[in-house]
Amino acid sequence: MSNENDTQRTNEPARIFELYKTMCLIRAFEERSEDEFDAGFINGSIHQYIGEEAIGTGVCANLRDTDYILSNHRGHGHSIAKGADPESMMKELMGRVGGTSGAKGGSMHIADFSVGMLGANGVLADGLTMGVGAAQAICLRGVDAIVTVFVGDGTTNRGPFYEALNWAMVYELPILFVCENNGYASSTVTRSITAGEGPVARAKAFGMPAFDVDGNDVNAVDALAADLIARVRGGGGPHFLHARTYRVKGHISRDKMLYRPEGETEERFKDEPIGRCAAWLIANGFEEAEIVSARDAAYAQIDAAVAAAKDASFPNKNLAYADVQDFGPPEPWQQDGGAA
Amino acid sequence: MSNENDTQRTNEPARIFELYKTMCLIRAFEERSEDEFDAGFINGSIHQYIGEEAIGTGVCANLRDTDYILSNHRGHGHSIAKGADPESMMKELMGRVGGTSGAKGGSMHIADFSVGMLGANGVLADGLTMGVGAAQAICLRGVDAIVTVFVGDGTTNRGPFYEALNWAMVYELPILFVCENNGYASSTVTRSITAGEGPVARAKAFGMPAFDVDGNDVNAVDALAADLIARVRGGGGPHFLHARTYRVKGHISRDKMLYRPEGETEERFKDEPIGRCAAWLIANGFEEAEIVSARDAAYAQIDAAVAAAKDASFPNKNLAYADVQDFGPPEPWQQDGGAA
Amino acid sequence: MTEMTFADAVREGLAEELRRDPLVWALGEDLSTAHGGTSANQYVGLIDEFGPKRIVNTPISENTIMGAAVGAAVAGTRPVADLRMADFGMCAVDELVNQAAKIRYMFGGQARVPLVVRQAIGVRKGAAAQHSQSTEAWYVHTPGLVVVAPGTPADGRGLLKSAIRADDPVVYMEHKDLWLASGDVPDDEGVVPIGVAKTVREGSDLTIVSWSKMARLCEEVADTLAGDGVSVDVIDLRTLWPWDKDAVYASVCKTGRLLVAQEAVQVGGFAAEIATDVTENCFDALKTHARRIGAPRMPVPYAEPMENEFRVTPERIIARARELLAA
Amino acid sequence: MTEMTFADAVREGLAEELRRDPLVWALGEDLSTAHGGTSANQYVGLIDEFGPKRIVNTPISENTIMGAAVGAAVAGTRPVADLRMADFGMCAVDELVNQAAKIRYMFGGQARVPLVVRQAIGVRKGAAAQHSQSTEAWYVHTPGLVVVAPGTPADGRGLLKSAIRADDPVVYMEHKDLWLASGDVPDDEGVVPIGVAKTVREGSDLTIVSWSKMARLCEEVADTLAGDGVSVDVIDLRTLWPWDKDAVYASVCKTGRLLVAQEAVQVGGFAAEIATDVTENCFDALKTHARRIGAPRMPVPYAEPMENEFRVTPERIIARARELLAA
Ligand SMILES: Cc1ncc(C[n+]2csc(CCOP(=O)(O)OP(=O)(O)O)c2C)c(N)n1
Ligand SMILES: Cc1ncc(C[n+]2csc(CCOP(=O)(O)OP(=O)(O)O)c2C)c(N)n1
Ligand SMILES: [Mg+2]
Ligand SMILES: [Mg+2]
Repeated sequence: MSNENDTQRTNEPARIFELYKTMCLIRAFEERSEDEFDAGFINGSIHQYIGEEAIGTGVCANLRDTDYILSNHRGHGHSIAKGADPESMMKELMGRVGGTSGAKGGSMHIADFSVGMLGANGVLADGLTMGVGAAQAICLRGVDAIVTVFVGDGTTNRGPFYEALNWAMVYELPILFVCENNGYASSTVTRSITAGEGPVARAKAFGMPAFDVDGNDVNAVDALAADLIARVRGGGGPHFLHARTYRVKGHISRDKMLYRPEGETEERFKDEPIGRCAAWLIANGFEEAEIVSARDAAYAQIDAAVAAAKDASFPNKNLAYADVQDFGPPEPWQQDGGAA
Repeated sequence: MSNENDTQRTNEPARIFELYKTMCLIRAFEERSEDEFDAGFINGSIHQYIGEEAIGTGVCANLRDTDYILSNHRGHGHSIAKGADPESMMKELMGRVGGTSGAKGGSMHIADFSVGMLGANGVLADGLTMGVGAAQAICLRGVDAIVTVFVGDGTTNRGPFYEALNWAMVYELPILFVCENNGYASSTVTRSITAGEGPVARAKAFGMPAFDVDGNDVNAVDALAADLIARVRGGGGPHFLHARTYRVKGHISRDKMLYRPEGETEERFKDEPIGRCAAWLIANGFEEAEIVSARDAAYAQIDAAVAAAKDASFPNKNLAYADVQDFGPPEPWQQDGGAA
Repeated sequence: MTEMTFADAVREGLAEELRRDPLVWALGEDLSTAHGGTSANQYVGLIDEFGPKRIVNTPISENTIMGAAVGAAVAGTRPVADLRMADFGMCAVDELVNQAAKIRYMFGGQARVPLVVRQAIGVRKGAAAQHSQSTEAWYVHTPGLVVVAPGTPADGRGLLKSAIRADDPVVYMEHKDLWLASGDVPDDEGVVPIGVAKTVREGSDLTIVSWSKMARLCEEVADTLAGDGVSVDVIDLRTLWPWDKDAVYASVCKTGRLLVAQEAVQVGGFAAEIATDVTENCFDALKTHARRIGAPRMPVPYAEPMENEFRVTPERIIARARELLAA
Repeated sequence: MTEMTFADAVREGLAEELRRDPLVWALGEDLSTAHGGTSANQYVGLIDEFGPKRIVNTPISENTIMGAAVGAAVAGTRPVADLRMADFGMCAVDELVNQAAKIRYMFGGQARVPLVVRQAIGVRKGAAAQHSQSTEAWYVHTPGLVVVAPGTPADGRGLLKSAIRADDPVVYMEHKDLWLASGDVPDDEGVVPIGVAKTVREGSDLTIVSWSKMARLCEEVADTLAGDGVSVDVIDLRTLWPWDKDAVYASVCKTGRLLVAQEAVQVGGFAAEIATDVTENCFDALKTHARRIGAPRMPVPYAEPMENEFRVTPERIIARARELLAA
């Protein structure tokens, strides 16, 4: 959710309470989409953000509507944090009229350009190269905005990641790279396929200021993001934020996680960001009841979104032929009365 | 040129004199190919190694015939240093029968598999990813060999370079990366498009031992290469050798170098490796005459190679249809009696 | 014969080749930690028998998966590189097309590149634009490559074996929707030769040429048309380069009518090559001009009603066949 | 009209667009330090007028040249990305095909991707396997992309302008051998519309469809055949997608005979699409079946006698045309 007031200090309880609400909204969205996936209302695959909510939330709280973010395959949380409407998102996941991408993209292509969310992506690392280009466009157009790109730990082994780091530094672009290190790349433990000290050391090798944070601590993420984003916005060039977290769920919702040591999930779940944030809020003067009702409100909002999505109709098949390109028709089916 | 005796100490004058001869052979080859290119005997483009001879020479002197090297677009020097026959190479450049690649590849695809030279390459960085694969094959086959890959400074901004570094470390492969930093990437000063401290820092970010050397000092290159290759051969995993040099000639032979500050070439040429090596040899007991006659012998050998190449015939056109693939004919021209 | 799924049959085939030849190995993302629902399923358990040097879990580095396979092939082994989907395969087109396909040739026969690259094709429900593409036409157009697209468990296993044993680089394109499809698989070695099509329905009125999952739909089409008294030869090409011209020409000479059906986008697809080639070589045998059918030239949309507009369905093939038969 | 080379005309066209629209910019390797002999020649001097923010010398990072162009297009600018050669373009197929071509569609029209990607095609003497490929067929087969392949200086300039002004991603494929070819260029704006072919020879006996440098060779062919009393319509398509079906159909209806000539490998090439489409749509007008001609399915060899075996020469086109005329 964007926050127009950049000067507001981080870690004020009222602010953290807002972040808490956003995290609950993401969690509720992810839990409900899993249910609806299992019930057959969502097709394809969904990559859930459960347990990682503090990162997108803490980062995007420091961005404006006019700033851009580029996401990856795990894009629901980033979208909600950037201010996309969960109801339109749920319609997208269910392939209904009113979906953020007109039901053309589904979960892996969730996007809301009206709030600067330039898209999830089904191809790893492509958001990085596109992100540096978006930042170049910002400079060329002379607008006051920055770009944030989210990238998973596993993806830091793809070549375009390095090209983008170098490129961003060479042109001193207004961009923040956020690496969400959840320990896994699909079914593989990322460390097992990653040499050296990891993403921070790699970013530093390009001369990029790089910082590490506990990604399950929304206060810490918010504070570091506020600092780095202020630097980027102030002309300080690219920065790198490395957030340590844990992928509580499977890689995709169907994933049985047979590769994961027994008990690991449960052990690591103790550290999940929403519970930690709730505890911090209580320690900082909030009532348990306020917190519970905020969480309930989030679930209620998502339940309403699910209901609205189920009520929405499926798009007319002829819409398939729209938005391909200006030049050259898609040559639709003649024989069964496809679109003109 | 391969050297079976790994225990031989580096920097012995007799050994350096051999390296000197190899460097002269490369220089002569490059000078004569430029002449022949200008005279129309060579087609396409040639990328010359003039001024960089000490690197390929110093490195390959520590390799065996059974070791593999993978080169890039600037492959003549690597080939000669690894032991390829200059006459067959010149035939290849002139597109004649007896060329190393049967006149199918030309300069940019110079290769001699019989001495472990697995090819120059027209696509930057691809030798790196192929190199790690070759090293994996060595491990799988259990043979006693290592791989060396040559890469230019400009190419260190391509993504596959990083993928290959990471990959090599993850599988602890027997591979040496040699970065030839000649200051330029075509017409561009590499520093102007390269962030951070450069290749050594980047390699180290992957946990790879990385070393810097004066690439115009064949003694120094030889000594460092001997050390690193011994470590790689001994199971020490991937190593990185960064050699500083200067591209004395244009990017390709036709290049007028209009982008280069006046006088730069002449100034930097003072540091070229063959003259430096000659001076060292004289300081270490060699007669000027021995040195001159070694150089003359190199030119004579290349002149003979040029003459032999010019004498050789052009390949029969029907050879074009050979070596495409086993399955599926190339469908040659029927109407003018192409190959069956 | 044993009934098994495509995924199981291909895994069996791979295991048999791994046992037969110690120079065969496989590399790709998640190969040794496999979980359900992806091509990685086809590697479950192999790590236990063959160990991490031969079932190699790679970093997410498509350029290097492909590039390393090329280097390892040149250096005397027989890698099977899995890029998971043709869509991700686009991240490694350079290594496949500029290197694997050309090395033997541009080095004048000094080296061979015996590798297999698996890249799955096809629409799987809800997979949308970036996980649904069928790019076989690109690779047929690329000299140096062999392209296979098996459409049954037996062919999946048998062609994988041939692909592994071939000294050419082979692009092995399996259809995601077939992974869980079952079929009879021979109990013997069951090698399926490269370049040999299979006539899966015999008929005399019309030839339908297809491959991969589409060949299965064309069998349905033939069965439906049989109800109308139309008898159809359905040829499952199995290998796209080199495709079995003898089989197709013979069938067209018999039926005089050709329909080529593909799942890929119609414009510029492989069906155009077959239609053109057959027209050039069997013109006198044709009773009417050859037809083809393929998808509209649009990315694959997500929501089902739109996704169905992309699909080349049996109904659409039948409509086209009837049009052809009426001509 | 002013006579100038293709390279100069296209540089002029780019400069004019840069002047017209401050959102236009160019990126690629060596663009601001250009030297002779490469496509970079076409940027000489532009840095002085437009500065380093609009003539961007990039690192050697093909993925990012293409990816950044996509991101910058989505974010409201009009980049012209130069990948130098279609062969290097293979390093960025993913960004072009998975992103540029699909973004508008998969995000339901929320964004447009107005970019031009230049990737030169064609054999240049001695350039060999990795610097000679013609891959236009791949991009014609890719939904979301426009493909242009101008064959004269005027078309080079005029189509670059249209490509820059288009809101679709445009693959702009110039032929390396044409860079130094001269021709008349109009003194006015000279915009050449996308999708409109040009009939460069008028005739009534045979239609030859071609594009890029091959269209120039086909003009020679027409002139030679005119000597035999054969009158040939030569259509230079200029745009490959969408190709000008009206112009081709009209010509074929007039002549009844179609030959499609391409420089690319024949198998699976774009000529097959045209031959098939015309056969499907103008069958009754055809006096004999359509023919095509393209290169053997092999990498491009280096030495001249072999390289010539790859080439689709005027002599070979004439032989094919005579065969067709005799049918
Ligand atoms: C180029 C590419 N390769 C492979 C995939 C398949 N894939 C999707 S997500 C994923 C793992 C990504 O791991 P990471 O970057 O750590 O992100 P996480 O899923 O943990 O958030 C893989 C291999 C893909 N989508 N794109
Ligand atoms: C992937 C790719 N991009 C671009 C080119 C064109 N190109 C050939 S050499 C070169 C410069 C390489 O610079 P560097 O790596 O420093 O090597 P050097 O030429 O200095 O030896 C370029 C851009 C290419 N061959 N391949
Ligand atoms: Mg991860
Ligand atoms: Mg250099």
